[in-house]
Amino acid sequence: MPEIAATQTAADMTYAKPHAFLPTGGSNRRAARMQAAALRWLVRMAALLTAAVLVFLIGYILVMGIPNLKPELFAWEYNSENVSLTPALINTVLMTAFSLAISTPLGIFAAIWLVEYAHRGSKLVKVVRVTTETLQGIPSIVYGLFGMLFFVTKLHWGYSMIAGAFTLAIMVLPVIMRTTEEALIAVPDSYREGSFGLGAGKLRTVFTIVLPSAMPGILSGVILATGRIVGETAALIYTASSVAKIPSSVFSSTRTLAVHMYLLSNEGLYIGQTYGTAVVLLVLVLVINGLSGLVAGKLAKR
Amino acid sequence: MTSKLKEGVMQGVFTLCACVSILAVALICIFLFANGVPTLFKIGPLKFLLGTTWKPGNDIFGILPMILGSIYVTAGAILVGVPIGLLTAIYMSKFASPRINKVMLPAVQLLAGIPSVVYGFFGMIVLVPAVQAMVKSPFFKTVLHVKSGKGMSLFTAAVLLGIMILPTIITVSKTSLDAVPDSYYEGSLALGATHERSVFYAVLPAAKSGVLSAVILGIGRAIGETMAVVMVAGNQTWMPKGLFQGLRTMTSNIVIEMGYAADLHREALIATGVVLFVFILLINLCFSLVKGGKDYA
Amino acid sequence: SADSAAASSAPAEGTAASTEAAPAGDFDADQDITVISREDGSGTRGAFIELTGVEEKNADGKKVDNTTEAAAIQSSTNGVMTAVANDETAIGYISLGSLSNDVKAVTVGGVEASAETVKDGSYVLSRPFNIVTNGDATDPVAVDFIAYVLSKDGQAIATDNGYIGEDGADFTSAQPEGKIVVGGSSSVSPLMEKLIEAYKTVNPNAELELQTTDSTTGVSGALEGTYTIGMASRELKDSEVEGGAKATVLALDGIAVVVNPGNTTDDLTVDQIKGIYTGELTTWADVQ
Amino acid sequence: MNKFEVRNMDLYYGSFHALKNINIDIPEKEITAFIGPSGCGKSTFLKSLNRMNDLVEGCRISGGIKLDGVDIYKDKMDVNVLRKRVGMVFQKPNPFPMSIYDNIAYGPRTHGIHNKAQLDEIVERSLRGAAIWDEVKDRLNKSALGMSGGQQQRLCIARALAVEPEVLLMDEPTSALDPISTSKVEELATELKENYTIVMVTHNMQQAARISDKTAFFLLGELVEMGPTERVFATPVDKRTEDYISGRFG
Amino acid sequence: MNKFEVRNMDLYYGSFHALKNINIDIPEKEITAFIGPSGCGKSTFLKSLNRMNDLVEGCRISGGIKLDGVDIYKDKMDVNVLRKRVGMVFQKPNPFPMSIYDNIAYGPRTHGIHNKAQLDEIVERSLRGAAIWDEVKDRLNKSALGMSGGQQQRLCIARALAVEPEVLLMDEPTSALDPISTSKVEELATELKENYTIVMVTHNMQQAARISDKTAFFLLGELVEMGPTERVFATPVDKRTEDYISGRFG
Ligand SMILES: Nc1ncnc2c1ncn2[C@@H]1O[C@H](COP(=O)(O)OP(=O)(O)OP(=O)(O)O)[C@@H](O)[C@H]1O
Ligand SMILES: Nc1ncnc2c1ncn2[C@@H]1O[C@H](COP(=O)(O)OP(=O)(O)OP(=O)(O)O)[C@@H](O)[C@H]1O
Ligand SMILES: [Mg+2]
Ligand SMILES: [Mg+2]
Ligand SMILES: O=P([O-])([O-])[O-]
Repeated sequence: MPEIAATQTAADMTYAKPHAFLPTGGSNRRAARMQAAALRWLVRMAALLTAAVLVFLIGYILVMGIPNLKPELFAWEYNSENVSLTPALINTVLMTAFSLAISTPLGIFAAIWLVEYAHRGSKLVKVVRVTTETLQGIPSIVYGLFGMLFFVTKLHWGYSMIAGAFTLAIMVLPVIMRTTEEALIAVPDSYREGSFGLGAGKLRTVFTIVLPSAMPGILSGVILATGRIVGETAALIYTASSVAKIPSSVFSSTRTLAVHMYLLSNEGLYIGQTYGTAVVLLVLVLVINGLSGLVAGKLAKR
Repeated sequence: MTSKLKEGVMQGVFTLCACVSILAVALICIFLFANGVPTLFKIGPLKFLLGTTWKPGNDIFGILPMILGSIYVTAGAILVGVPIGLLTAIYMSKFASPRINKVMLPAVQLLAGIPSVVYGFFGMIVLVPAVQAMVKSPFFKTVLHVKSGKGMSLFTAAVLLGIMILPTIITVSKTSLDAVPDSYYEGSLALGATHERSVFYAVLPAAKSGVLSAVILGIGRAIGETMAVVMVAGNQTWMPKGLFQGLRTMTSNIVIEMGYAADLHREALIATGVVLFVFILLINLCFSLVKGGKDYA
Repeated sequence: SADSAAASSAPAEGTAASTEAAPAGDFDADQDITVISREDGSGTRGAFIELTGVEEKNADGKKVDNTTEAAAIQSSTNGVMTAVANDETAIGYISLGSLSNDVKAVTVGGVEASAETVKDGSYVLSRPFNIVTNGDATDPVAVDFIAYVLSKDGQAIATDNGYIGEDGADFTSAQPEGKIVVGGSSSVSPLMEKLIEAYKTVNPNAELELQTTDSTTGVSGALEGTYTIGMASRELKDSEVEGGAKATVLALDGIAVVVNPGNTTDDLTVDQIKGIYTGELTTWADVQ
Repeated sequence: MNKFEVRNMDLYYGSFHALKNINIDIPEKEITAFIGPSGCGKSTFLKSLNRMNDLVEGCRISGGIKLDGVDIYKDKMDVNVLRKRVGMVFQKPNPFPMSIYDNIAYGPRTHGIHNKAQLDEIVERSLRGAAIWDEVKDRLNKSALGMSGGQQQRLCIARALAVEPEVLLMDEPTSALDPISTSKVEELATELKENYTIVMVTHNMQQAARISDKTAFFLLGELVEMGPTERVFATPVDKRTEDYISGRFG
Repeated sequence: MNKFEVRNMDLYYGSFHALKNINIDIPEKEITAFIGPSGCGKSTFLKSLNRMNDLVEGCRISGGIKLDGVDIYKDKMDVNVLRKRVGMVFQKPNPFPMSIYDNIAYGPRTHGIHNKAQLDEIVERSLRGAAIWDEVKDRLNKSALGMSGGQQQRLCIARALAVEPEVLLMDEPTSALDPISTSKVEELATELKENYTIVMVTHNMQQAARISDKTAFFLLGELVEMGPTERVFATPVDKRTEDYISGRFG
């Protein structure tokens, strides 16, 4: 190898001839190829492992659960013989609708403020961001404790649908805010400029141009939130509790499907039915994911 | 002018909605702290935080075992989940064909959507016996000198949580990998690097902060997970004894005993929730620091 | 043993995998015992440690729970059952009403755990299921329902479901109208569910809502008025009695000591059980 | 007559001095072209003529801009009305993600016209005005995003015409278009100047030479030179203009 | 001597015929400039010289491209080796998000050099070669993203030099740069041609005229004309070339 003294001038440093250092064939090529193969193998194994875990998990639940999907599990009314999941299923829908009815407008409006109105870098924006991130990180058991202390006890709502729905609404609020925010940011500024350029005000621009364009993104956020609500247990046992009936008012206690499954499993009396319920829960999650896929597809098409 | 008025009113409404999250966090803080902090002082902050014995029946409330338990289990979950998750994300982002991704993506979403109760059930019935059989095997006895391992253990909980945080790690890392401009990848290829080298040495470093966010989010999820850990961790209140011994996390402590606790015991459990909440706040702080760093660069 | 149809049929499939893990016959008694216990404060645990002597008074006369630190804690009956069914070396204790074929109930001092032996007192491990009211019940539906529960018919339902009822008196409903809320312990809940269903056939005028939470909530709910009748699977705490809670025994529940079906141990004395749970006996060989 | 009169105008983005002491008169019913190298402030100046810069955080303006003698930065000027009077066409065609009809009707609806017959008429008139009626009249209810780039740009011009502006600002309206679409838009601009004052930014000097009446040359935030287009191209007064036009930089 | 010889080359993106029957010789140690209006296929052709088009799904190539007489699309050609020999500089500077030193060392490390002293030497030599050593020598461990655009582009050139290529492909290397940086990069290119064959895409005809030896004019996927730069600009053979150069379109 040629030694080059540090004192040499720039002119000397230009390349007399290429190929000074780097052989183009031989062992270096082999090393490079082996490294490539090793890395390729590594990522494939990891992906395979992930896939295997999923297949095993799902397969296990299906194998154990499907034989237990007897008609009485879907009877209209719950009793201790059939441990029907129908009321819990309906309650899940009601609970989801109720929580979303609270959190969706809040989340969308908050995101509109963040993206369209707030001054970047203002103090309030920072605080809103930090608190939203905090909310997103809080574990459901802490939400459960809070819901119990605040909604159930302090506001005297008791164990009730409304206490559960408010707790869940706070829990999913950051999800909706974040996805809406991203969807709004993704709307090209040229749409806004176009609208302003025609003399439209901010409100009109937001509601007639920006929001419709962001709708698929917002919808996928709402679906994401739905998934979290459907799967939630810890935050609900301390707030909405467990009555296996369709509630007569928002102040009635109610149990969702996930809570239903948890309770069924507890005393060990209904293990078969627990698996059956798990299958239904899984199907529900699949349907929700499918919906979000559909929405995402719509988004891609535009 | 009416339209000006309307604009003003709606702007106010939007601002108020944005402040709801502030209100929520404030309420959560107030109600948890108001219930937990006095308890903390009733028991004695040091006695509570550093006490190594938890015997509610005898009014001894030390949660150090649970704090350590949460930390160990979370660390274990990260050790299991991050490498697998990150590599899977790399695979999906840079190696898999669109056809494979069409299956993988919903699969990962499904993994994320499965309720924790179901994970816990699965862990209890499949993972625990498997680990039990593993630690009882001659290899563990003679080669690794693991004398008395249990199925319900730190190891099992870490593996189960590692699986549960996979979707978080995968989606967040994949998003940040996808967001890396192609120019880095092309720049590397143009220097004669292979596809694999380009991905690992040029694209991955560029996604560093995203991967770090993924890890921090994973930590947050793992430390907060409740229903699944309870079923597989053994839940002993002793100081954590080893990889193949049971331990109890803060979340388990709350969910296990809340049902039967009364008086000071119940308040001590709420105080445990406060400690957990503080942990989460710290993790969030790290998260914003990491993200803040990214904005700065 | 378990009479409940649901309990005996369904779980047999539920743990098909686990029975392979623990094949009977070649049980290695030198293995460590995996001790499974319930959580502190659980009604089952409270009764179990008291009756086996795991809980003792110390020098100042305070009761101390000596359960070994090594005991794995499961927070539900099913948790204990599953843990025992999946671990050859495990031992646990559960509500007799939940006993299934996945685990084996040992005889205690030679006496089999069954409704009869609990009732005649020869089987020593049992605990009360309580219903709790704020003072004496005043709501007409509650009064009528409690009378029903304690009657011959009500107690027969308890017995039919694997719990232990008294003989009770005959009952005719006063047919009061109205709605009451029953809530509390999840272990009492399955029995209460049956009782409510049966009571509704006797008195269709009343509406009874059942909330499954836990014993503490059951008691505090009864005191605060959110529940007309609370359920507790444990004795009341002093503070609760001072607050005005009044407990009535609904039925007795036997506590079965269970081991893996692959375990060759069939009988344990109370002292052995105590030894295991206090951590003095650590291998099955010590026991046999 | 001058439509705009700009006096001693300075513009800052935060601490960055983007426009420096601009003085310019923009004549009515003519095409004025702004040329200059990238980043010299052409777009910035254009946008201050209809206050689109208000949307940019940290943007401050001093000095005066008068439209028909009225300062547009004074309080009593309603920006929405200003923008209705001073329409804008952007570099990249930006039709809204809705039907062609709704795109055109958006502006009139914004300004309170909801009568169907009236809207129909405006839509047709505007599309004719932008020389695109024949191409789209059979698919008014189709999405505007399905059109070609050149069509989209003319649609955007039609959309601007629909609110009956007095001035049309165009920021490099043809830079994203192919040559044929470009010449269509250029033709259109020449026709429109009968009724509208047109201000156009272009990085294409040939284009400025072809269609504009007046040309203004910007450099590093300064207005270097302005005058009749032939004069500026043939005998530039300033050395920098000459260098730029002869391709010595940029 | 010809470095590249391209014969009857066609390129398709799916069903779109992007390059049509290209025949061209690229001489060694000269600067060849590709000019032509946007979308005519300049970048596409450049990328097929080091097979960066392999990355584009649905891209098919027929005909032959020979580098030093060897067909680069034949199986026994290792693409990684090819790309090492035929380096590339992109339109937008794309330094890796790592230190300046690591940016330069990336290529040599890829090709198996890990010796610190050797790397140090390569880094210095490449940075000197790209005329940026003096500006960065005191902050080699700082992030490359903190540099100005012009510095970043020269860094990218240095990075390409570090693997000792024989050819440098540059795709509009100065279009994202200010005039001063541009002239630095142009100077550099003129120096580098002593040792390297340089192929440069530019949309700036002045630039092509200033620095290239040969100029090739592309239009709609066809190579219209190629020849010595002065000749092409002074007396274009093809009418279309003349139109383009005189600014009649584009
Ligand atoms: N929103 C903004 N914030 C800060 N600086 C800006 C902003 N918009 C433009 N600038 C700066 O102001 C200067 C003028 O920008 P402007 O967009 O007006 O240039 P231009 O002449 O239109 O260039 P081009 O031909 O590239 O469109 C540039 O230096 C630009 O970087
Ligand atoms: N990946 C691709 N898939 C399909 N078509 C492509 C792809 N890349 C380029 N094209 C098309 O091929 C043609 C030539 O593109 P190319 O990028 O080579 O043009 P160019 O001459 O470099 O233009 P510019 O000056 O804008 O960079 C264009 O019509 C373009 O739309
Ligand atoms: Mg501009
Ligand atoms: Mg190009
Ligand atoms: O232990 P219990 O669930 O019966 O209280």
